[in-house]
Amino acid sequence: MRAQEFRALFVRYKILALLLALAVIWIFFHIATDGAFISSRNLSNLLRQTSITGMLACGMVFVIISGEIDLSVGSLLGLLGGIAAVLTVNLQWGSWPAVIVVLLLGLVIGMLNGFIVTRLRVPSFIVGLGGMLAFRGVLQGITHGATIAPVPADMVYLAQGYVPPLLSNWLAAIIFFALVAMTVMRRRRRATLSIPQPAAWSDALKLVAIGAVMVGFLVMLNRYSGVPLPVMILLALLAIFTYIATQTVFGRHIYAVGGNMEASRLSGIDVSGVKMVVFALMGLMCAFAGIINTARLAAGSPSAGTNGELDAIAACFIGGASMRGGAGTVHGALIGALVMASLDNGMSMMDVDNYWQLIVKGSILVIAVWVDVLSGTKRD
Amino acid sequence: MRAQEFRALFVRYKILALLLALAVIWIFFHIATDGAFISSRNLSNLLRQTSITGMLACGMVFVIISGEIDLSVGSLLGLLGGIAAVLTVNLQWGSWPAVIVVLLLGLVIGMLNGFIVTRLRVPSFIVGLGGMLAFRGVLQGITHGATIAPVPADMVYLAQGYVPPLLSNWLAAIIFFALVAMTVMRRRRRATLSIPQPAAWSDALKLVAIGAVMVGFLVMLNRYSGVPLPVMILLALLAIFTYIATQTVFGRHIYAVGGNMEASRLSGIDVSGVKMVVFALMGLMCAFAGIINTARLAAGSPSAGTNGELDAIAACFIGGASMRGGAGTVHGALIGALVMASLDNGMSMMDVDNYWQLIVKGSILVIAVWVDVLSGTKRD
Amino acid sequence: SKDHPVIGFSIDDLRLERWAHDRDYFVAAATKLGAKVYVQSADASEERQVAQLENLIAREVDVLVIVPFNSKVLSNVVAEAERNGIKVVSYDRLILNANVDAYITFDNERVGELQAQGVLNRAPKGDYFLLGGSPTDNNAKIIRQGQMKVLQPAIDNGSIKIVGQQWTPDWDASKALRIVEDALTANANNIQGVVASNDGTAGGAIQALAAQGLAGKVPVSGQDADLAAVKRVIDGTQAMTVYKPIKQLATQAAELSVELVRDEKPQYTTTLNNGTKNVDTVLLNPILLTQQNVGVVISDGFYTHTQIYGK
Amino acid sequence: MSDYLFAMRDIRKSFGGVRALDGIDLQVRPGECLGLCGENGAGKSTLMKVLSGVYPYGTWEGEIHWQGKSLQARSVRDSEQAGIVIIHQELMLVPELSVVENLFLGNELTLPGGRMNYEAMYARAHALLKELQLEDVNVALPVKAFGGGHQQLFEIAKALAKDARLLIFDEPTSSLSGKETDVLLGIIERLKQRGIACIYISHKLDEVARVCDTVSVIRDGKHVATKPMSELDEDSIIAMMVGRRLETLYPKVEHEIGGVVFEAKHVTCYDVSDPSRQRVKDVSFVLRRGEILGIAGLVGAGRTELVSAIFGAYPGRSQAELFVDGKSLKVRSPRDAIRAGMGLVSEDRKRYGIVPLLGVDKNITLATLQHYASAGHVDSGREWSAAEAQIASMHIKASNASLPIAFLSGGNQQKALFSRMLLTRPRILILDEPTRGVDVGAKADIYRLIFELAKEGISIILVSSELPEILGMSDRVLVMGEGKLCADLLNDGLTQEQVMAAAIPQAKRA
Ligand SMILES: Nc1ncnc2c1ncn2[C@@H]1O[C@H](COP(=O)(O)OP(=O)(O)OP(=O)(O)O)[C@@H](O)[C@H]1O
Ligand SMILES: Nc1ncnc2c1ncn2[C@@H]1O[C@H](COP(=O)(O)OP(=O)(O)OP(=O)(O)O)[C@@H](O)[C@H]1O
Ligand SMILES: O[C@@H]1[C@@H](O)[C@H](O)OC[C@H]1O
Ligand SMILES: [Mg+2]
Ligand SMILES: [Mg+2]
Repeated sequence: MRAQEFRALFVRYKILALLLALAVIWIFFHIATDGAFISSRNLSNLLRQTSITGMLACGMVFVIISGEIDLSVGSLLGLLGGIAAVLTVNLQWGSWPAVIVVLLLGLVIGMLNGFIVTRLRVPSFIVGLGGMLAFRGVLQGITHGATIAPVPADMVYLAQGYVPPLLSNWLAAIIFFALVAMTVMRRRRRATLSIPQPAAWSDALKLVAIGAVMVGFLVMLNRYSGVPLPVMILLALLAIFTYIATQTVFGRHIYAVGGNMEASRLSGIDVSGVKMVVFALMGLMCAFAGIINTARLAAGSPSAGTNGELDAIAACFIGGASMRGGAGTVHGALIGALVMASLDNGMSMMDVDNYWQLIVKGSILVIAVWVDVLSGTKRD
Repeated sequence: MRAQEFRALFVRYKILALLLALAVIWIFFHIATDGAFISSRNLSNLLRQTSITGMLACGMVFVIISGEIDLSVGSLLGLLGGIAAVLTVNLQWGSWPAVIVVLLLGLVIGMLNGFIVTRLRVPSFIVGLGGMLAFRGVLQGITHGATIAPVPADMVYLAQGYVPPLLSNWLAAIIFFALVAMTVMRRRRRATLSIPQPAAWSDALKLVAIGAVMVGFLVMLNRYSGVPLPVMILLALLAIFTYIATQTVFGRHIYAVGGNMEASRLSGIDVSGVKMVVFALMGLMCAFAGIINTARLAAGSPSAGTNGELDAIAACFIGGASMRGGAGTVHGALIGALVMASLDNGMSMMDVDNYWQLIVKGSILVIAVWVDVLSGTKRD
Repeated sequence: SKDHPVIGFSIDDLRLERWAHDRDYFVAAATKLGAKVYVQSADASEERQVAQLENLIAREVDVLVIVPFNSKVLSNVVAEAERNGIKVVSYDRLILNANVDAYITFDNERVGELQAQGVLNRAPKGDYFLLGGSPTDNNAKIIRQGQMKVLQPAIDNGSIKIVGQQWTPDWDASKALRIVEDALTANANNIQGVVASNDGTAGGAIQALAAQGLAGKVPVSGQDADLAAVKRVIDGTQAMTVYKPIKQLATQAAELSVELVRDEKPQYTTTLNNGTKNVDTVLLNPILLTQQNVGVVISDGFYTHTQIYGK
Repeated sequence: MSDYLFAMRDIRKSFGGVRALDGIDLQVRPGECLGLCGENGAGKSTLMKVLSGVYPYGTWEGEIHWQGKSLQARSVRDSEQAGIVIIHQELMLVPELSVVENLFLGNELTLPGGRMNYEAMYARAHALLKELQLEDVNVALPVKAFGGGHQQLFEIAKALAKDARLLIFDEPTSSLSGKETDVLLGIIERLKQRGIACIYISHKLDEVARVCDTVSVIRDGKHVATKPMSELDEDSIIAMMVGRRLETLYPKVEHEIGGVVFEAKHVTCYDVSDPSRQRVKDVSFVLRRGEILGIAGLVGAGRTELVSAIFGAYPGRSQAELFVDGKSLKVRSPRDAIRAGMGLVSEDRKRYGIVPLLGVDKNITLATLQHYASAGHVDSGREWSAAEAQIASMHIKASNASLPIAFLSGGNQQKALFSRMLLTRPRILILDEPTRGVDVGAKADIYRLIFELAKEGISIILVSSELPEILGMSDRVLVMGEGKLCADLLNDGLTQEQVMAAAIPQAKRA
């Protein structure tokens, strides 16, 4: 009976199994590195290393839920980051105008991808592959194959800066109380509409858990230098994308389109429109990631972002998105990104031979997802 | 009326549009290289350059038709090629024993992949990604990061050798008459059973076309040095895989499984078994490709095959395979591989800058598929 | 600690043969000096390299020895190392725009000169193809400069002509093979010399020539004295390679690193400007390796006789 | 006891805590045809999936005796080997494969070396289809080129191709018209004579009454009764199913018919894979306010194509001139149609209806989500209330409203899709086989609803293969045959014979 309840818990909160796998990975690395892994400093590193893949994963999970794929994101990230470098270094633009132009450009290029997929009906795999080549080519063309450096300090700050501890503490407090207030209000509304809802203790437990994670997160990071700025941006994106996915009409339409495109069309959903916006958002996320990447390297490099698409896609699948579309979550994708980054970080901290790193990373990836699949226990 | 018949032709023979796109690409390069592109010598080169991706594509198209994907093939090619080099160079094995062991190993590793996908139910994308890392790691481990050379001459011959013109002429003649005989026999059998069949002239036309292509092919290649051995192997694989796909129960089950897995299972098809064999064949093709690759470089290199999976997958999609499984052809995939190789070859013949090559290749890829989509006339 | 320094050795890409030698010699030498070495390989990705360097800093190493994949993208992480009191040594490839403490390398311009000269000696007249290295590698550019220094006069007096030049992404041998195949076709085999920038790419080029029965007839250059290349030089299919006594480089680099940690004054030969400062530099001399003097790699203990000749 | 072909004892099965089967006994003799009746969600399909190995041994409790021996099928193959063959309620065909390949899927006739013996299969396929009176089907075409009715017949042929001792039909006639149904029932009679046992599940109780020797009724996963057909009639079966008597199925409500609101002129559809063939040939008709317009025809008559072209959902090339309130209307996509006040419930609920992974509630609100949203933000309370109201009023049986709709029984899915379109409050509602797989009780509910809508002035196009439904509901009947409009008849005292006579093409009648 207990075992069954346990299992039911996993089936209900699919993310639990993944979190468990993550925990095991962390503990393993922690022991293997004599306690260096779960240190303030390394967690700060780890999260910073997650942030770029994380941003891509935010966009990618929508693309995958809608039943498509985008292989061009690594190159597009490189291209947009390169443009940011060219604008600030070669053309001496200020950082802010450059950032804004690059974000807009990301949006436009994403729309172009979407246009080719939806209106010209070229399969997204091919569009992505073409983009992967073409964007890389444009990048090499505008940089003449050279790395463009150094980018201005205020841009570098976007990747290397920290949020002052006081500010992030306040922010966290506000968010937490907002969450509490929202939960209470939701419960009230549901009660008046007599909509069935989870037991009060379960909601309370959830809030306590969230609170604990937030406190732990802040204590850990503030003990080092504070929350890294790109991590903060990623968290904001997580909030926004989760909101879109779960609370908006557009978000629901993404799931519907990926779950059954024909049925969605017959229900009057503008299928092409939805996909177009999804690709546009993906382009925007490439712009974010590209800017942060350039800031992190303090340079625009012609090979920046290579293979970035693989990490992003893997993150989504690890996080439970379905290859056939229609299923997936933003937080799942981000935890997936964290798993990937943890493997890289932990293995490199352990100082094993490179070839062992590859073998172990490959195997753990498969095993982690396997654990996740097992817990789903789709056995009937 | 004429236009409509034309269109119907395209819809019926989907491959025509692709062939048309290929022809345009060839003519373009032919002009751009002042007639060097469509020369005996360059066609021989081009086909040789196609052969490795082509072998992978043969295996990959089955994987994709069955509704899965395999990202590990580039690394697996590298690993198996590396093992062939280690066996012959470091351990002084003869070429034949080495080849046989490597082929078997390919089969076994493919089955392992299949096992993880079907029995442990880990999504194939993740299994492929894990394998991509792990196989590369093993390769680096066994080569200690060094290039293993020189491999024995009889192995190099596998990639660099030519089939004597006389032999290939005879082979072609035999095959052609076999085709004619088969067509006639099929028509007879169908006639007695009064099964509807295409008009006699259309079958005859088809045979004439095939014959013309064969003659052209042989004249062209024999004028240079003969049919390159890897190209001959690829053609044999094309025949075998096409036969499997179209004539055998197993082949039809691949389509069924990819087209509607649930229906297949409920029809009593051993879905896992089918996928297992498909992955095993993929492993075998990696072994073929790996051996040829090692033979071609006369060395086993730790970075061999990097990104090979992308080319193979792209070839399948260009050749009309569907991202959702259930559709695709072997010859389509090979023509897809030829398109990719033509782009690479033509542009490097033109000696244009690398970045232009990337841009043009990316764009043409998308345009070629777009032309193909257009001709499909799904104009809702 | 100063007695037992911890060294972080960050390598661009262990899939390239020479770096395995560098690693082995370096670790051996450093261990002898009482140091501990953490080795990382970035597999030709700048993002990975930055992350790995951050991790090494988190592991509190005393000195970082870096073979950059991309010379220009490490300024942030080098600055972070500096903030943490960690010394930074640039190994083989110079890190640009960053406050590095020392640089040790073979003279790369010289490498290029040797390559061009090696080919020119065998084919003083004719059409040349330049097979460059990875476009993201600063060395590849310097090597090309060295090559051109030798080739330019010959071009100017009309004895040779450049009929094509390409860079080879990631120094990848199979890409090199295709590039040269197509170049041969485009020029109807009318190529008298291939100036390749390292042994991996040379291997690809020679396979393309072999298919045309031209291996050994058209001189090809290289560098690194990879085992396969040494065998080819003996066979005569590769005109020359540049032997860079890696043991010397690695051993001196290890000593240099330990000295930096112990605040001793290392012996530098020169300084090179990297855009931020004049970096104290140790320049070592590369050796031209041809059929005549291949014995050097054995007498140096770089390879054993069995490795090269079998038996 | 031992003269039973099989006996199921005390079968129980639950899905994540929800009991679908709660101790069911069932047995059949060779040559017997057992009717299995029950409301939507009663557990009929689940029980049959247990019997046929879809749910392998061990995922349910109880036992099955097959010819006296215990049967522990771990897969469909095991049970097929024993001689159990099932036609599933949902179509289980592979759309890309040809008809002949589908007919022999998993059961191919082979030559040595695992080769497909196409010739033998063609010949056998023709024989099978002939038995179903489908002579003119090109079996080399992919299945996706055919409409729902044909596909259902292919499913039947596929089952007949197997060597069965027990054939299970789960709603085999839900998209067949009377003529095809007659053919099928005839076949079942012949099977019985050969000693083959059948289980027949249908909500069309007249069919049950015609072929079944015995009837078992289940309700909420429990066995209610098993009686010989001779002691039963349709009304008494209904009473056992729903626990009460049903007054009248077609509770005709007087409604006023106004002026023309919609007009379609020259609708022509071309085949998707063969653009030179017309599937709908120049059809024109009008629809009046508050009118229920029935469209009748044989399977493959082109009714589905006609209505999907009007709705902008036809996958191939099509032409049509449409007018709403006399104004010309361009419909390029279903979105345009919905904007213009149309709604369509498709006949193919799997392909064009459900979004399988979304919850029942979210499926119901899919077409109207923006009604519960302001500035793009969904008010989940309002959405939930709307969905819940539909679930209650349509009696949709789901263990909870957010259960993925794929887990609902077929009939309940159909009701949910009906709800989805009702919520759009259309002026013109197109219903393509709206009561496919819906139980009699719910059918009556739906009919009542249709009349109410008509009374409110909503115009309804009702495509149905059930002539009684057409005649019981419609004010006017269009009859289609081979893509052409054959007749436009006013329904006052129209008879089945009159409609059939119009439906059979001239050439064939002669
Ligand atoms: N996989 C599943 N997960 C959860 N519940 C399920 C699943 N399959 C069936 N059910 C539930 O089991 C019950 C019985 O369903 P079943 O399909 O057997 O009904 P049925 O009698 O065939 O109904 P219908 O006449 O509508 O076809 C339903 O309430 C359904 O929701
Ligand atoms: N032998 C055949 N080969 C190919 N297509 C056929 C053949 N016979 C009929 N068809 C076409 O198949 C289509 C079937 O469509 P569909 O079955 O959806 O029509 P329908 O009138 O809606 O009937 P239902 O929906 O009840 O099956 C028809 O348009 C018909 O022209
Ligand atoms: O030795 C060479 C090194 O100097 C260069 O940077 O990378 C390629 C190597 O072959
Ligand atoms: Mg059912
Ligand atoms: Mg229909």
